[in-house]
Amino acid sequence: MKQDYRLAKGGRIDRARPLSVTFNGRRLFGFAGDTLASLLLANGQHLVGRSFKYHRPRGVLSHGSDEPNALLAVDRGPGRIDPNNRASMVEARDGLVARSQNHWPSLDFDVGAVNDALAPLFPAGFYYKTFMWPRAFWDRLYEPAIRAAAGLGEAPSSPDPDRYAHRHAHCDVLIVGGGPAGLAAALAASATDKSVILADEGAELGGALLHESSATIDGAPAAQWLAETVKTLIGRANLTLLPRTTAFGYYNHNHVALIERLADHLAAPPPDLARERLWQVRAREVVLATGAHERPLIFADNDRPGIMLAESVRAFINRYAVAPGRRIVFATSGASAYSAAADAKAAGVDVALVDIRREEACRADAAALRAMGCEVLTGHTIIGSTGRKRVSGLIVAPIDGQAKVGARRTLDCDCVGLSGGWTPAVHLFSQSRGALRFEPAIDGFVPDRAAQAVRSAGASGGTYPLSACLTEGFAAGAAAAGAPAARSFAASATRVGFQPARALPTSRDAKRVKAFVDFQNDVTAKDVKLAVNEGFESIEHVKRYTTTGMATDQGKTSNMNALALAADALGKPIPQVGTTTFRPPYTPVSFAAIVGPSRGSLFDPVRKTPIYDWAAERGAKFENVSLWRRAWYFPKPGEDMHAAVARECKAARGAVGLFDGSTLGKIEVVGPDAAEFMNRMYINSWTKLEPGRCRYGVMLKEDGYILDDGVVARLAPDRFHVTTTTGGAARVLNHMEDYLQTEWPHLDVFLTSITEQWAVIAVQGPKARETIAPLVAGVDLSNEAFPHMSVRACRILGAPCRLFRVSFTGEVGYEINVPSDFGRAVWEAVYERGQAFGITPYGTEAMHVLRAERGFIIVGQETDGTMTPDDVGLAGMIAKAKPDFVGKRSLARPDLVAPGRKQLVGLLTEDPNLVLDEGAQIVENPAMPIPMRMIGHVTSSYWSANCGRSIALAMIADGRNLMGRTLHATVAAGFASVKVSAPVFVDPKGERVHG
Amino acid sequence: MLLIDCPYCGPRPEVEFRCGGEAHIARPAQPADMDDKAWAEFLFIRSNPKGVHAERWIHQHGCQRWFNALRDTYTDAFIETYEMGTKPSRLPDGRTTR
Amino acid sequence: MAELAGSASAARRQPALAAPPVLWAGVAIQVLPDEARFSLRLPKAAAATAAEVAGFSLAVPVNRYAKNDQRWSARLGPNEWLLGGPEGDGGAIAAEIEAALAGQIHGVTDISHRQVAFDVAGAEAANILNAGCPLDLSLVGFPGGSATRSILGKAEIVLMRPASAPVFRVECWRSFAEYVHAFLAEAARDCPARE
Amino acid sequence: MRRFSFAALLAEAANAHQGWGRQWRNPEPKRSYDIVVVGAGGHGLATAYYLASVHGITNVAVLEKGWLGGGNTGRNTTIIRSNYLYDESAGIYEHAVKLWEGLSQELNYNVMFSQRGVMMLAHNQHDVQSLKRHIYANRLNGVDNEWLTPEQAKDFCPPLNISPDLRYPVIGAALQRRGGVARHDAVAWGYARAADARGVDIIQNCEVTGLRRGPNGAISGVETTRGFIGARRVGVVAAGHTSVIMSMADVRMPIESYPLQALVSEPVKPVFPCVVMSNAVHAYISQSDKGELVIGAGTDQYTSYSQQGGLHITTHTLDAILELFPQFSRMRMLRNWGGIVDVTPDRSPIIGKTPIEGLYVNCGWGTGGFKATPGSGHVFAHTLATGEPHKINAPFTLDRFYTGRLIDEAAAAAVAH
Ligand SMILES: Cc1cc2nc3c(=O)[nH]c(=O)nc-3n(C[C@H](O)[C@H](O)[C@H](O)COP(=O)(O)OP(=O)(O)OC[C@H]3O[C@@H](n4cnc5c(N)ncnc54)[C@H](O)[C@@H]3O)c2cc1C
Ligand SMILES: NC(=O)c1ccc[n+]([C@@H]2O[C@H](COP(=O)([O-])OP(=O)(O)OC[C@H]3O[C@@H](n4cnc5c(N)ncnc54)[C@H](O)[C@@H]3O)[C@@H](O)[C@H]2O)c1
Ligand SMILES: Cc1cc2nc3c(=O)[nH]c(=O)nc-3n(C[C@H](O)[C@H](O)[C@H](O)COP(=O)(O)O)c2cc1C
Ligand SMILES: [Zn+2]
Repeated sequence: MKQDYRLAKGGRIDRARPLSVTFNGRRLFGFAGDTLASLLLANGQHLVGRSFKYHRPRGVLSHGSDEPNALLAVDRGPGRIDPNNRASMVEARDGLVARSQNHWPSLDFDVGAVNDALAPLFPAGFYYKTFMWPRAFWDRLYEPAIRAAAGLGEAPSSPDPDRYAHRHAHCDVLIVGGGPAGLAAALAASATDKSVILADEGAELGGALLHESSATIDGAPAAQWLAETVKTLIGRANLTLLPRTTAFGYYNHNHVALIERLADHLAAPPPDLARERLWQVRAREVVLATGAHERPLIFADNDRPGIMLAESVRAFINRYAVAPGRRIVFATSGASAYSAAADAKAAGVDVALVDIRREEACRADAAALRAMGCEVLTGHTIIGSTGRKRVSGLIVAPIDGQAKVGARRTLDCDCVGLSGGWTPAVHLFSQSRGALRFEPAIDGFVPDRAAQAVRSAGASGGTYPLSACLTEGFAAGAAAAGAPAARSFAASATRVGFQPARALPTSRDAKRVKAFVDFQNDVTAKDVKLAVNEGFESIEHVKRYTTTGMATDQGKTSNMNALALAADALGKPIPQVGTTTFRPPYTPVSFAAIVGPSRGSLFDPVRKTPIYDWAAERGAKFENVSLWRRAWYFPKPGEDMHAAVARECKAARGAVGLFDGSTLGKIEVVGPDAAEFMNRMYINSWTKLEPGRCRYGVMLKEDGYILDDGVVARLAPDRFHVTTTTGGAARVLNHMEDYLQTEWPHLDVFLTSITEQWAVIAVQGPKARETIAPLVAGVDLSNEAFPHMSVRACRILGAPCRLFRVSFTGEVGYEINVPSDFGRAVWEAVYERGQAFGITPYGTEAMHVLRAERGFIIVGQETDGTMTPDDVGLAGMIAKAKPDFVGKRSLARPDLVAPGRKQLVGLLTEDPNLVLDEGAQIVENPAMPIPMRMIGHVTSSYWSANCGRSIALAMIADGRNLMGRTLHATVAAGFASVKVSAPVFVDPKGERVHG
Repeated sequence: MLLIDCPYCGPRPEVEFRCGGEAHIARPAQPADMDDKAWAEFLFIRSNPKGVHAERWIHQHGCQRWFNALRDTYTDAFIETYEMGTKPSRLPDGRTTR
Repeated sequence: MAELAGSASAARRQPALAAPPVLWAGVAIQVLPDEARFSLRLPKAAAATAAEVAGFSLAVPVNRYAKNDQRWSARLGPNEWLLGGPEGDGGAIAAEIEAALAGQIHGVTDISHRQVAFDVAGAEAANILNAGCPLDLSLVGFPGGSATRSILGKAEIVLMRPASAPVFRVECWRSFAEYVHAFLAEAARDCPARE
Repeated sequence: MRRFSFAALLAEAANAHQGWGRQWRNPEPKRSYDIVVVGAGGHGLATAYYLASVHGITNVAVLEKGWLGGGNTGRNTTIIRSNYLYDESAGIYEHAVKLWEGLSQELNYNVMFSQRGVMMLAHNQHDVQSLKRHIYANRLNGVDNEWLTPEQAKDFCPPLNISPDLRYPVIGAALQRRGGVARHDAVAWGYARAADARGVDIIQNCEVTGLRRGPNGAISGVETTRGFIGARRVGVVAAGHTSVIMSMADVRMPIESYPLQALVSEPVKPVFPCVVMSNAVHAYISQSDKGELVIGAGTDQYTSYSQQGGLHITTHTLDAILELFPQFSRMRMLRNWGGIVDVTPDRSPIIGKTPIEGLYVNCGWGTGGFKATPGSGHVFAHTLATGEPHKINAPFTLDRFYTGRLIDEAAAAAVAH
């Protein structure tokens, strides 16, 4: 239970709730309220990982989400392992298992560390300059080696048992950040009647106040103010508080994405609790109060475990009651580190401070700290550090006015707190496409012109004094809520101000030392310089060449340093160099949270017809057709697909087959101008179609190519029942609505999808009439009274049906359209009736074969979006007299009338047992050299039991002139000879359909 | 995700809408009279401006009405939405609607 | 045999989805019984002045819902209404509408079997719906008497809130019912008090 | 040009890397050039390189409004393949793949072309038909592409989920083994360095704001933010901005510019050996040399020059990825960005003359032109140098939209990355 570095008192941890975690197999102890980072530090574990490229030992740098180094795999049980968790953001809980990454064989002894020694060979972009010879080595040797070296943790390998939730929300004011500025904004905004959401990525609200032990607000200690404020806010019904929630993306029109972490911090999350919840908030106004990130200082070996940010040292001490060292040296170029140093000293730690600035710039702060008994060196630079797996000393030296470096001295220490100034967290503001402005006074970019309804407050806007953060936050919250109000907060003074520090002056050869800028991607100051020397002048080039800012922290602590270094190297002012682009997400977000419920069975709706269950009960095999799941074939015991389909096909021609056509798209077209509208939409003419009759219609896109087809019934002068292909249902309705509303709004026509109103039961075959006759009331089914291509209203089993005499098989056929809820009952009744005739249910495969035997096309199979009616042999359907219809003009375009277009033909293989692949290509001469001239391709190909041989349809250049010719189709190996035939294989005269 | 002000339903999220491309390209009254070039332009040629763009939207999962919008294609900000068959209150920069 | 064919009682409606209610502390999701439903369309000009037809109020603004006795209407667009009434009244409703609008241009289409309806009720109802519906479902954004087409996850729905009570009616096409129901049931798992 | 090699690297290591010169100059624009290329993306830079290296024309400037390679070249998912359906497409993409195969050596710049194989999944009968149609056509065009069973697909890509219980089970796949990925930035930089070394001026931060024409109507140069630059021939290779530039000469284009998004995950150790694409569920994925999963999304539905799109597009992409690779559910998205893609009605590029004498265009690569970079630059250089198309780009005229002779890869396959 020993925690060597735990302070005896203080902090926000709950000492009454001890817990233990496992790190690399070792059990470590801590308390509720710890993060993995604070717990590791409490146990003296500074070394927590190896760096990306050089495998250098690395420790915790930060206490927040900007952590670049301390990335751990967290194992939450089977299926619940994930890599690259920032230790500072993982809340400790009992039983948590964590492992360090990117080392072999162990964290302490890592073979990869030879890279550190070989580092001179691996400057930025080295891989572009080598590994090119011999060529073959790239695939076999170099690339695999590069890949094996890259990457951080291990990707999860088993399915994730957790659930992830989604929530859309709207509010008047969204506040991001719950530090003093955000809390003050919330106080103001929630005092109105507006709806307010406040999100903070931390486990507790408070931001910097959570580790602010000395400040006062309105006379009370900051912690007390915080507690009272949070209490007030919890009481506000119009305010939703979301801790553990990161705003990660700011999209168009104030659409902000938040990720709420619900379960990972719980030792035993309830089974229904989602692990994470994605919030998509549409906010009228947004207040960004996201704080600022501290910058490390850049000097040789500034990356040793134990070297961290000064404010983080302060947070570990004040918030977590962990002293990250027994002797801490602060190295700073600004004022805020003095507060950290003072707090450390007050906590009983041995403290020294080195300030880059000259004594005059920091006299008061230095004096105060000295008064506490600390050594303070001003006007010093940092030359380097000592130690390897943990810092053991900081090498410092005085600098004079001419930046001349004096004699070195090593300050012993086991922890270093760095402060190179602050960078406002403008990520979300910039994502919202707001413009930034460089503010020399704080050496940082701050929000300038907003592009959306957004405002920034507090440190994220470049305001650092606490009282100003509060006042500004309040004003922003009030203004965002449309109730401008001011309130000033009297807070104790904050130590602010810093001198911009770049690579620190050194007496060593700067070209040879490793002074890290981007810790995670191992980018050093000299890499940035090298990039500039090589002509990579744009900061975007520098980023991509060196990879600075491209790691999982996206350069939160490093981008400002990198760009300042680049600016120096270029000799340009910072504003001219500019920033790289801020992109979502602010911090990495799990794929699953973004996907939310749309996984597994909810990935896509599975549409089923009213007959589906019947088919499933009979062991049907199904296939996916758009969102539908359709019965594919109905195997009997022992039958394979081939046998089942052959049997189904024979039954449909020999007796009677039963087919579920419910997925066909159906549209009711109603209104006095319905026929005129149909005339314009289809290539056919509809004027003369009598009510009670049907016609096969073809519809084009405006470019002249076939869009869809289907049988259309005229129910009444002003009412059509249009059918479409299964996949085309929505497309056709959309196409019709578009023309109706935008081109011909004066036509009085109304379109309604009735696809799902009607189940469609196709009864096909010579015995079809006898099968349904007993069931149909109100219709004379005789050929004379009800010929092919007719429609009648009738009742079946009492249900009002629309009975079509149509056929997609070439046999006598009926399609019963029955209101869906009666579908199964009618289907069963038909099936029952048909038993006497050997009725056979058939699936989509037999349907395809049967129609191919008759040469009926399927849109999407014979056609691919480049076929005209003439190409597929349907030119005759074009109503010659119509002056116009959609697509007509395009049919006259030069290339659509040019000779040599592909035309629909039949193909018969020389070997009748050979079934070609659909998609096989056709050539005239298989002996041609490659590239060969292809003259067409097979669109449909089946074994036809009715023909006793294989049959195929194909689109072949000038095909109608090639009847009888022998051509060659590709098969798995080589070619097969085929003979061109008419695209009809059964009943060439089309007589059977008339019964 | 855009927020689109349907003239009939008010501001709604983009996922309820379908975009129909450039607006005010009326289908010629007599296509047959057009030469190949003019017809091809009608079919394929688009302004595609960087800046204010007149475009068509349908509130597909809402009122299912088509309407027009002016949107700045650089900022993605909507300037105006207006009913089919009407003209915007101001025209896109320097361009006349056809 | 003709009697069998014509007899009104020979087949009973078999609903698209038979699912037991989903019950959580904050929400109850139930499949609603069958009803008769029609899509009514009027030309733009007539739509603007339409008052009442066959007991259905048409004189409501777009995206509003009205109920008279057993018959309800939801105005989904400037010239489109979704009409609903008791299951047995389908024939009567159609006839009454045709009678009332005789001589006027209109379109009525029976979609009784196209739709499936759910009731989503309870304090958490709006939150559950917001798992997949991107609209503002607060009383301000979607007050009592609201009705609109929208989406839920990957399905299109019609969403109605007859009154200010947190009781929503969700309609979808029948083949999406299984998905919509499963989606809502999954979302409802967010209900138990957290922590 | 300082030659890059392991030996040079060793020498420089000893020299603290002080001796590497600039990879390209930063010249002031001259008053005029023989040829001005507008747009320093991969295609524009490759064009300049081949003008110099193949045609010996070195009095060439490439004008770039931002930083070279900062357009779609710098933001694409780097999938390279040539298994397109139509002869014309197979011709140009295969020409490119052949050039890719020797590109690192030719440019003396390691563009990390990795022929890890591109596998396209079939999820329904229609996919099977379509992929087989491609495979057969490719075979006869001399392009490698083969059919795999689900088990073979899984062998090739072990993370693939081939369970029959998926919403859209994998029922087969087409594999182009010679397909793969390359390091996108290196392609731009390699061409820039090689073109620069041959005398081409690459002028960044120089936006073309106007196209000037002489009294005879022919092009005489370009107005830019850095002044007028004369040229006898101007080649516009500006991807998403093509319409904007062409409209400066009143040439209206059959192009719309859409946002196209992509994303990367946090880097992880190698888990994904190849490229997988699925048109039916709309996903494509590979793993980069640095370890991130690189995932491409679809376009937003509206035109935009904002280089960003909506979150719902990303959502849709990731749900498809998790459907195929559920084990990646806890992987995290690290960065999500967008580009501006220039889409033609038939999804095939336009490479050649325009109605204006001296003005040439190379555009319309839409969502899939990275793979074509070397081939496109090579044939466009020919066109610019000779005034006539190379036989490979001859079919890709602007004129085809007037005659109807489209090369409709869009109809042939839903997606063309
Ligand atoms: C997210 C995404 C994923 C993609 N994935 C793939 C893929 O996997 N495989 C594939 O093959 N393709 C892919 N593509 C497509 C591919 O990126 C492009 O087709 C290709 O990079 C285009 O190259 P380019 O050189 O023509 O254009 P760009 O690289 O865009 O270059 C055009 C240049 O012109 C410049 N410019 C524009 N206007 C002006 C002006 N007025 N003056 C001066 N300069 C100007 C631009 O700044 C730009 O640098 C993808 C695209 C995106 C956006
Ligand atoms: N002395 C100095 O130089 C100096 C410099 C900077 C800040 N400060 C101090 O820091 C405090 C600044 O107050 P503040 O309120 O502006 O910032 P803060 O740092 O106190 O609070 C910011 C909050 O925003 C949260 N946050 C950041 N990004 C987020 C995101 N994307 N989503 C959700 N939450 C996010 C953080 O968790 C944090 O709680 C003051 O006390 C100020 O004095 C001092
Ligand atoms: C193949 C590829 C891999 C990338 N890998 C990373 C990465 O590892 N880290 C990162 O931050 N960005 C990565 N990016 C994205 C770039 O940072 C950047 O977002 C992209 O080039 C678009 O530029 P922009 O965001 O500056 O507009 C990658 C981009 C591509 C095309
Ligand atoms: Zn609407």
